[in-house]
Amino acid sequence: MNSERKAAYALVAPAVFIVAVFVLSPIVQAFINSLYRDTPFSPKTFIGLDNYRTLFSDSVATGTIEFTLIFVIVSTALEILIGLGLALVIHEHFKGRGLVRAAVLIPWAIPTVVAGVMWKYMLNDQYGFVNLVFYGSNVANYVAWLASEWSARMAIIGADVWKTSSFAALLILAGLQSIPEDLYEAARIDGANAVKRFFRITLPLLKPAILLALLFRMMDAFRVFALVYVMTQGAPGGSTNVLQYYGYQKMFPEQQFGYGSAVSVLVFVMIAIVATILIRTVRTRIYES
Amino acid sequence: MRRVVFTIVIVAVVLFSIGPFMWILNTSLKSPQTIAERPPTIIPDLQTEFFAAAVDEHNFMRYVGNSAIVAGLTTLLAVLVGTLAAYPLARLRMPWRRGILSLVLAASMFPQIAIVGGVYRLLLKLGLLNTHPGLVLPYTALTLPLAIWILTSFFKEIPSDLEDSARVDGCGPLATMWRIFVPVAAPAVFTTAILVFIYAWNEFFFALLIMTDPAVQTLPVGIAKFPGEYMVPWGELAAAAVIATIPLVVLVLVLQRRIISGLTAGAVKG
Amino acid sequence: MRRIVLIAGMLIVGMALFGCGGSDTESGVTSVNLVVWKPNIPAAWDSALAMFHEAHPDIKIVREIGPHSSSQFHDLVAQKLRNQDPSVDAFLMDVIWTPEFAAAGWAMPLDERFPPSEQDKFFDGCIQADVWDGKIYGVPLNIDAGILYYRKDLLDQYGFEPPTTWAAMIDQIDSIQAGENDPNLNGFSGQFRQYEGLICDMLEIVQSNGGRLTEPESPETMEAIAFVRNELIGDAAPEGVLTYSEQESLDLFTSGGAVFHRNWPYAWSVSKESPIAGQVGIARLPSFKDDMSTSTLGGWRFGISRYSKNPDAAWTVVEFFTSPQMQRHFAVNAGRAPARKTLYQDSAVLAANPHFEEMYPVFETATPRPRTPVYPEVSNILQRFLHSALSQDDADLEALAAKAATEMETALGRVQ
Amino acid sequence: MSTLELRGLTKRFGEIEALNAIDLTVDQGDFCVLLGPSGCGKSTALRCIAGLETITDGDVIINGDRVNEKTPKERGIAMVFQTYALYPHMTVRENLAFPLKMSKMPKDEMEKRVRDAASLLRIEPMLERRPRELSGGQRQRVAIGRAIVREPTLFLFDEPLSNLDAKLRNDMRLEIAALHRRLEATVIYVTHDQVEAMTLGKTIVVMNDGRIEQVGTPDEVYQRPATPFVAGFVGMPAMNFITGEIRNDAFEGNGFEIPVSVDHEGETLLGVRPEDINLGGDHGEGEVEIIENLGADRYAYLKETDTRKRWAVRLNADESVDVGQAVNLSFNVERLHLYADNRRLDVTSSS
Repeated sequence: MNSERKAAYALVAPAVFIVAVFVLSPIVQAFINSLYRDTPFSPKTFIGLDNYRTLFSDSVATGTIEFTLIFVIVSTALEILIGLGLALVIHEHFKGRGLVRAAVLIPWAIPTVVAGVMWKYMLNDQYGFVNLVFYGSNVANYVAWLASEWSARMAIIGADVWKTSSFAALLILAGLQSIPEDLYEAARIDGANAVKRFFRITLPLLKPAILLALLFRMMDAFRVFALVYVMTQGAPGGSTNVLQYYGYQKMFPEQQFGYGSAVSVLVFVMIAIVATILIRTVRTRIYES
Repeated sequence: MRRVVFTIVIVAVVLFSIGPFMWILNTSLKSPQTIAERPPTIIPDLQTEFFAAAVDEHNFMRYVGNSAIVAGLTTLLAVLVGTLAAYPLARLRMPWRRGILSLVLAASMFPQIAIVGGVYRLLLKLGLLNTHPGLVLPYTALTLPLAIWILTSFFKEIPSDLEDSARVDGCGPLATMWRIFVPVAAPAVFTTAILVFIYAWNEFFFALLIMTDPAVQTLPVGIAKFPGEYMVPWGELAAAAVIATIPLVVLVLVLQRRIISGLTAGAVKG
Repeated sequence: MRRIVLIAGMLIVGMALFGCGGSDTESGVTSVNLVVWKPNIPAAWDSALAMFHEAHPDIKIVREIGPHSSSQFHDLVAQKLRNQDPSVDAFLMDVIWTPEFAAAGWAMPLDERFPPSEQDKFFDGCIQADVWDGKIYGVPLNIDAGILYYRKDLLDQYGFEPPTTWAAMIDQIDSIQAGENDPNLNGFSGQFRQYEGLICDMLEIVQSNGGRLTEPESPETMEAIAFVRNELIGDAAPEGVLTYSEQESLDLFTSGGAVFHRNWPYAWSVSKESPIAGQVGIARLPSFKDDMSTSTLGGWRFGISRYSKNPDAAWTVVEFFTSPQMQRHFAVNAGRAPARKTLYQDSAVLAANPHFEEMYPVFETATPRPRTPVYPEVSNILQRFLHSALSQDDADLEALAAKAATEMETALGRVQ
Repeated sequence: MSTLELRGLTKRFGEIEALNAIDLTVDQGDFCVLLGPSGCGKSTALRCIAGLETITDGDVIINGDRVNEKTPKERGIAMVFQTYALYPHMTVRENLAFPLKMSKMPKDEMEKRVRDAASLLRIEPMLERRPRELSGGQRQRVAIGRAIVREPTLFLFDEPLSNLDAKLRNDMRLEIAALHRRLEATVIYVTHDQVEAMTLGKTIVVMNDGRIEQVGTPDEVYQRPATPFVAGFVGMPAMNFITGEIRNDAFEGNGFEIPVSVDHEGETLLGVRPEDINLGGDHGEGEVEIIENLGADRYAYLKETDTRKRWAVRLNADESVDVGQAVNLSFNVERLHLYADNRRLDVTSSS
């Protein structure tokens, strides 16, 4: 082995060691655990894929999978759209842009647990800010947003969109900044108006950045936890339950480690599929351009 | 006309972003008497009772301090170890390069709940429960994939002539990394540091289970401890939320230019 | 380069030192790790600890403090015990955990240390809650039970006595609301968010109709649930109660927004310092049929870990904190209702908490929640079932109940 | 004593052979240019000399020492890169001092060398600036300065001028030549630009496909290219070639015969430079397609009507043609280049 290779291994070793010990080995344990019935009340038994069978047949689990998918799709779509809008605004030159940029980044910097508590408080049906905004002092019309299925779902999605759109905006802004100004000038000379310039130049050239933002956001959205944990705990019924919260319920309060591990493996598989597709697309996009 | 529309858009953007935070700030400045009024009062009575309660009764500044230590150490370690790993992964000829990268990336796709049990057992064996390193090590592990990913893609962009030149000037691989790559990649290193710091500052779930000694608990756990058995002290929570967020707001205000330029330079290159 | 290695080395060594620091044994002093929640009134606990250390200089209590939310605290303690963490000696248990902690082998049986002669001094409900499979696993610290708060001024004004049946309560609400004509005045507030409190509130209503939560398909249970859905929530109570836990529901009551309110005894002292101070009365909860009034049993107890290395010292701690003297201390300084019966004749306790006298019969007959090692799962099933039934106007109650019954059967089948 | 010697230097990247048993000797004070098209292995050779690539086979000997296993730093070389490779986070001064710092030179000696190099290259006013604040030419000077401060045995230049514009390239070329004379240093200089090679090189090494085609002075390479490749590669416009045969002491091809006196019979390649072709005569004919006027010189590009063969011809000052005009050509038969089996045929005498 030559010295360069030795040095390379030596340098990578600490990172691989830390990740292997603190992430990979627990993950392997989780994979193995997902094949067992593992609760404190009966001997640990190997049950093959039974946990996964339950996961796809139990109506609570399938309902959770369904809302997780709704959440991932709707929230990432909105985040990309709003992120794009935010990015376009903070890309413009104007007085006080620095402050506006900082303002846009604030939701991203707020701890998620804090954001969840904030939103829960603001959605209260008696003294909630959201009701104040919609209904003013007309107290009789105040709505209990988290009490019914669809408004609760919207609330969870809304809180996530508020919290993370700015991260999407950051990535898209980075993409915007890499588009050369000549292109716009050339298009202007060719007589393209602002709308055409946006759809013909900005959007196509932003594709890599948007796909990247999509990748980051989707990987996170599949693992949404804190907002649900703080705001609804899956209520009403199980309509806002998401996979990672469901897995948490199984593993910690209910002490079903085998089944909970199966849930987390499912989340992993879903993320891996989406990530693989997106990473492939990002790569080919970059080669094309 | 255009100007007016644009100004309205900007105001809307700012309100969307900081409106909720302003409302929490507003709430934190109310008094116990006015906080549950309906409809809610818009102008707070500018009381600092809730802040006093958060700081004195709940000893909140200790959590802030712990979070600063944990987030700071995590940032240091993750950036250091991440840089050490990203350099060879980006620049040196080594077998298993792709394998290592995909493994690290896959590690970042796993839901946290699946990991926490194993991490707990490990820390128990190492005697690291209820210590700062007990959080710093798993946080480092969880943020390393991101750090390695950003830094690797940035290091890949650095021209190879620079590397050769350093070697001719007498640098081995390590000196090249330390004296040339790290300073040149400073924006990316910086962005990585910010992302890691924010993650560690905000993480709740590991902290809840690993830190039970109040002397070492971090801020999100501190906030989770505010509610009593049946009581939710909204005002004190709001004050705590403001205190928890302000360091980050300041960080963002001061550093927004560098955050943005770091991401521009690094992350998007994928 | 050498510098990097050096820094990295220092960091790791430093962290290791940091980690191994804080050793817990001084010569001759045994340390006991006590896992407790963050108390509502920290000063009462601080002084209690000081008293203990004065009385037992050979034992040092190391407090580990978690959130007071029962479910978060459960996850914390269960995580430690599941991993046989030897640093846990004694811990607080919610009344619903004993079967789980006993069946899992996490809690230590205390029969030798806590004989029946001593058990007799506590409320029977508390003791029964601590027994599993013929052995006792916890020593009760305090007791809790649901009661009805009402606006004495309004009831007096309309000439009503506190209602004994739910129907009577609805009638009273209708008359008072008609008379007051105030859109801000609701009839009832309680805890119907999807969390453990929902089980407590619904158990009281269901059992007061002769139903059982564990038998969701029985006509009595269905009838009670239908009552809450059709006549209470969205009518006598605002729809928002579906998102309320204790704090929000009490906020509504103390801000003058509700005539009746279901809560735990703690709310009594809170209401004394609110806009409706002096206008609050307490009574047993209503029922559907006579003499069926039901209050859910709550409260905390101490358990000792089976993995403790110092069970004797841990017992000393538990014995001290559950002693008459300390229960009086917590009653007087933190408003906690003692689990020991004799303290309800104690003048200091009653002086600080005059409502305890009225509460005594309620405590004596408080009803436990279903007792099973898989209670957390059963609770989750019931929470989902009840919250769906109450929040969806078009829900098919029978189908939901049937599903909940099957799920519970599966869950209970997990215990061998 | 030779400063650099390559013995059978071979470099393979997997299956691909980048350098095939190169032998080369470079003397003290020489300015040796490695010239060739891209991919010919010249840069690889330079990197092998520098120690940036490990070599597959053969030896690199610097000042009599076999340095195969030595690091770049231990070889006593300095290198200037195509992209300058200035460290963007350091000032010019720090850039110049960096290699000295790495060899732990005492501070005053270091400062003196930086000062000397800066004054030699006239970059003193920029010492505190960072590379991005400098123009291309200035950056190039700094890059050279960074090589000079080390006072190396051997300077290695890797296409140092190719990122500059034409005017600047000329100036820098002259500066490098002057610098070489002053420092009396040994230089290995890689380029694909024959003008640089001809003007700078004392010795030119023409490379192709991982092999050395010819080593010689600029004159030798131009006047007596050793192989058809060298003949075609060196010279602008490129040499004209005609394939034919030598029989009975005469070259036959393209419908004409030229008596030659060589020790060869059979298939032969004849080369003639544009400046060795005159208008009129019977060695070729064609129609003028393009006329290029470079000021000092004019070139006509012709196409033969039936064979479609193309010719490049330098016009004499008194010759004048128009596009579309048909012209006849004759060669300056004293200055023909003949090749057979990829090797130059020595003309023994001519008629």
